[in-house]
Amino acid sequence: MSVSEATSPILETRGLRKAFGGHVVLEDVNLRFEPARLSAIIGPNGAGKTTCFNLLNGFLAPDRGRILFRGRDITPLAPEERARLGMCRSFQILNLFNDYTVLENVRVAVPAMRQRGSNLWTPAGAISEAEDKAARIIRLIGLAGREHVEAKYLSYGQRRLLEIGVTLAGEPEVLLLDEPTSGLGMRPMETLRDLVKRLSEDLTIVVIEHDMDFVLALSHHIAVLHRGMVIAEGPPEAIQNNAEVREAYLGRLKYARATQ
Amino acid sequence: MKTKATSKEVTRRELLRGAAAIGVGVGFIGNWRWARAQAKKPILIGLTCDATGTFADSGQCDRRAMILAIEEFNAKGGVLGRPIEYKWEDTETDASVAVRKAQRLIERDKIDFMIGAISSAVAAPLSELAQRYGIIYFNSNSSADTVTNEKCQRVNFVWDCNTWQFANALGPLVSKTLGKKWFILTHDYVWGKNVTKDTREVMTKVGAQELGEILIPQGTRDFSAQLLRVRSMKPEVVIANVAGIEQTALREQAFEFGSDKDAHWVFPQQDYPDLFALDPKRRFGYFTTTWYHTLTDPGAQDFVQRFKKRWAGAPIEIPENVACNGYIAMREMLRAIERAGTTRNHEVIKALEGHVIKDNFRKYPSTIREWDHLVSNMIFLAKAKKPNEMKDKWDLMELIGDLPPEQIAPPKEISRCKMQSIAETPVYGG
Amino acid sequence: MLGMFALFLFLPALMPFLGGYTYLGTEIMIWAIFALGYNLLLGYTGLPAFGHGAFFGMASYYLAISQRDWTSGLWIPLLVGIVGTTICGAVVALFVARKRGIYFSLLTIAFGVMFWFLVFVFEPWTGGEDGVTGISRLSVGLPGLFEISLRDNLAFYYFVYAFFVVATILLWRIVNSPFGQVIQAIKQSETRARALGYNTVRYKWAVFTVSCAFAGLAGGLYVLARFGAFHEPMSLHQSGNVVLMCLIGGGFASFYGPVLGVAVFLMLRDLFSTLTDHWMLLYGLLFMGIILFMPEGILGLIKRIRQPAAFHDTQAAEAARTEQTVTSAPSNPKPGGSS
Amino acid sequence: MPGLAELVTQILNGFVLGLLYAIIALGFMLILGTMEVINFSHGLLFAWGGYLALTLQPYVGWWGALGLAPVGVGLLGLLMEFGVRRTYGRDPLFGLLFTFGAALALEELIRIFWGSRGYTITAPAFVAGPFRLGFLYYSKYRLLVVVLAILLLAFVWWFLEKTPYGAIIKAGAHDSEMVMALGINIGLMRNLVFGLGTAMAGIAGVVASPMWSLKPTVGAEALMPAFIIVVIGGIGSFWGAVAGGLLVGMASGLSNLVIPRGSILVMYLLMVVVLLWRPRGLMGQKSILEL
Repeated sequence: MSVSEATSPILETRGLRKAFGGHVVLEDVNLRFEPARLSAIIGPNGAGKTTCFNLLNGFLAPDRGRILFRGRDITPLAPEERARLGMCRSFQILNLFNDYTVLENVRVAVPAMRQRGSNLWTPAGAISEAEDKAARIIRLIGLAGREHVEAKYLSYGQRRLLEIGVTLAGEPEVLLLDEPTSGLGMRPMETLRDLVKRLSEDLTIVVIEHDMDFVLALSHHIAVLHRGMVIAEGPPEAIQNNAEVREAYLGRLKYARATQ
Repeated sequence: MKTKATSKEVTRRELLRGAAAIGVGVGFIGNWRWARAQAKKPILIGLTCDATGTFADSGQCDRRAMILAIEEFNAKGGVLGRPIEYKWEDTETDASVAVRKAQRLIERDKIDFMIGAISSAVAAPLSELAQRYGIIYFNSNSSADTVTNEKCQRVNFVWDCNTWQFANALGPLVSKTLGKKWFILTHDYVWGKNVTKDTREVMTKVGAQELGEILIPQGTRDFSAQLLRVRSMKPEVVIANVAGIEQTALREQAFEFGSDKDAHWVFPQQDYPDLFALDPKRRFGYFTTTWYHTLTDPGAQDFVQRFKKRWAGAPIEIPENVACNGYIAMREMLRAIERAGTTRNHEVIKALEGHVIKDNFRKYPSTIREWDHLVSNMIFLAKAKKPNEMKDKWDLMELIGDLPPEQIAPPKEISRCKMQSIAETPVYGG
Repeated sequence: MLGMFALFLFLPALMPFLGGYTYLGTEIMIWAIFALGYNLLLGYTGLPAFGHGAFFGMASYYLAISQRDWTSGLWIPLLVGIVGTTICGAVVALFVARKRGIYFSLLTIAFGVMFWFLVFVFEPWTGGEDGVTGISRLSVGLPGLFEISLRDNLAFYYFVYAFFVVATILLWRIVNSPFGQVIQAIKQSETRARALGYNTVRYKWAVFTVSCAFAGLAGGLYVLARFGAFHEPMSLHQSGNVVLMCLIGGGFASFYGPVLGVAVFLMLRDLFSTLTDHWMLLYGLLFMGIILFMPEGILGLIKRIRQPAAFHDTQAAEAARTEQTVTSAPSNPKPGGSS
Repeated sequence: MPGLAELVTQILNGFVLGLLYAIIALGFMLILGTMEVINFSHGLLFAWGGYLALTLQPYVGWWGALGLAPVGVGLLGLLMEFGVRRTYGRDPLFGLLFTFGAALALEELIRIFWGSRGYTITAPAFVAGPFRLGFLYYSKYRLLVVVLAILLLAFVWWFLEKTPYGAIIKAGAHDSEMVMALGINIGLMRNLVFGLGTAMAGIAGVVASPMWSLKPTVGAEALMPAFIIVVIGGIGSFWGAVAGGLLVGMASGLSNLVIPRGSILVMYLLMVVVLLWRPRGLMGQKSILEL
């Protein structure tokens, strides 16, 4: 991870546009994500957060505009290719390998494993490199001791953590988190918050999130989407005091909270 | 991987247990079937007849006749003082199934003789398999000429006339009475191509002229395209080398399009069931058959009565050509054992080769030719009866002529049969 | 695994008591190779291919034709069978690898039937209905194997046995290799696998091809067992059978499922067809019954009974997930939802 | 060389075939689209239509049979759905295998009830035999088939375009939110659609049997075209199925004369070509069925 060398923004979008059928979801979205910062994209329901996120990770292709990673145009790249460059995403709707144990889930995500994907002979467990890496990550996300429990038997909170663990295992330079806190109760929320905080110290993290408190507490930089456009950008406090945002977003936030 | 590992352990043990359980189940049945077979060392005959697939109904006619023959012998106290038992397997009109079933008959049930075939596709591999074991196999009803030519085997005897014979029987008559401008429909598989090959051979002999040919792929249901083509060619005679349900559908649609009036239709080989399936108004055309149940030659009507009595209520109550072949083949097998005085294959083969069958319910006797094991029968020429001419619902054909065996049996010169010597044939039975 | 090998080692001795016969044992092992290879696709990658019999049959023809027209040996034709089938598989895989679920099934079926028709189109080589007969096992190198008698079928049994052991070990290594891990991951969630940087299409292509290679081996042995190559194994019917075999045994639940499935299937069919003319009815009903009452197969069932607690947990976990997620509506086909 | 008259008749013929195929395919597609079940027994239900008609005809006449046999087949379908039901939401494989088993059983039942011999059904007298119209010389019955087919297609079109069920089928029934929104009892709907789909197979069976004659094996043979047409036309698209049907009908009809041996294969080649060109079929929208 050579974050320190990066001078320009590590990830950047230029004039993104996306429409489904006639309905324009994103219009001229320009975002810059600085290395080793936690940037959040927020906005009311239907503002286009998720679409924007999927454009970043490549699960959707933009109608117009470009996405630059380390100054290189990655717009045409497929999700797996971006992942190999070091852009790893998590899923809001949990997307784990349910029949796999915690260990297997993480291990299969480790690049060391990926590079041996064409190996038909060696037992997967025998690849110590992957094994160690996986063990480290499991300790990091605090699931040590549950390595051999199958994912489907974990509690929801633990699955959330594992979700992030799996994403981390990809050795990302940019970590894309899709509503990591959604559906979490109080205590798991705490653990998760601490985890993300620790990560944000040396990782570039882009997170789209509903939970205002979570965002304001952790992020260095916030972009507010409204009706498919960026209406405000800046450090948390600036956003908090931005009148337009209050009007456009915080008003709805109550609604959004209420529905959670 | 701990949990995984253990679960694999489990499944492995379970696998064994499961297998064992099945084993016991199958074992039970197995023993029961063995027990049933422990009579006074009966002669066990394997019947390989189709009950499913294209030739299902013909296969069953074949089987009924064989069973009748066996029962009649048992009524007379069996053969060599031994009762005769049979074990039937459904060969499903399918070569590879047939081979599996035959292997089982031979290996597990330890049959002494094997008999039964309609489809040449089944007959060829079966006779080959039989030769490997040395078990005598009667090919009761398949009519491709390969099994008496390049694919002939010492242990295999072929009881039906073959495509070459049918074609040669019809050719002269057709060209004389119906016309010399022929159009050919060929069922696009081995049997069909053989018939067409033979048909062409005959055409040159009788000086008929071929206006064209259309291949009919198997599984063709709609013949309108072909029928319209035939109409546009205006032939005098249509030679339809088409079998099975395709033949039924072809007739059906020929009637629908009025093509049955366009030309004289000739079906060199006519399976009784395929004609029977049709609405009487839609039966038309000329064809050959090896036997017909209204014949009055010695024994014929008696046989018909016995068969009707035994199989009243069967889909086809009367014995047609397939049943007749099946019956005679079965009967001759048992007689040959009696003549040989043993079930040992070498002796029985000797007892069969060159034997002349006089009481074959026909005008002329049939001969088992020792050099290609073809049983040379006489052939009848027939045409479909109009509804008003039918005596009963079984009465479909009007015999319009017959040819003695020697006149239509393929001569030795053209035979491609190179048969193993008896010595080369592994000893089996006895 | 050793247990299974041992069982098959002594099977010929047991067969008579089971009302079976050596040849049946041989056939069980051949189909087992096929089914194990196929399960790589079905059970491990969750790709419901439904035309796989085509590759099994295809191999038979490659072997038979090459032995008849080119070299009368045994090893080279066998190799031709495997390689040829693998190549065809690879080509078909190019078409189907991008598809999933029903579309995948649709396509594999269509291709399967297409190959089946080709047998009749190329009838001059394949012999159409008659198939290619007159295959010899002669150069296996085992003396006295030329004239076929009971004893020699036994020898052939052990010839196949050797292949069976090797193939099983190979497949066992494959499913536990990194590659195996990945395909299982793809089965559980293809999107996730992609998000992790795996080119899932390429993996699906590869696994299809590999399973075809095993189909090729099995198909080759099958010719030798029957002294001939016939079209019937290529029919849709047979393709269906192999799927069922994997399912009965519990291919989704265990590596060994297919083997048990094959054994049960062939023995039952053997039994049915001796008991009644209408065995196909029984057989069809059996089919339906299994889908309805034990879709996870024998081993799966046992496994579930073995660990009921775990089973209930699953239910709980499922419930937890469905309340959290929007899209896991009951009728949403999830790859591997059935595992 | 075929003359103009022949060519025209051939095209007409391909058209008739195509319509018939389209009906079989649409019934198949209704079930596929709504239940995500590849109904392998569809062909056998087609055959059952014919056989039921065979039995009914003596009592109620051909028209009566045309009315009743499909109802019988439809009921058979409803019945089957109670089993198929348990496979919803599972791997598509299960529905497929279940119906596969059903197909085997149904075929054997035909053998048990009607035997494995062939039968033919006699069409009503007023359409028996050929008719002549200028240079056109053609079968009356087939014109009747055209009329019936078009009526049936019109009905299905109305069903797909003008009813909420249609909307769901086209969207793919997996979109449960939408179904909720429309406030429809999914269970009941599926049951009915399954019945309808199978009934269509039945109708096709009755209509086809006077031309194609009956044998236990006709079912299996009728299935494949339906299959390919759906792939060619694209799942969930009415016009796709019709177009696919006509395409296949024409192709196999005409190729009969040019390359007889390939005439069946031609369907498959058509399919491969279409798929290379348009992976989702001629008119298929992107559908969850692929995911």
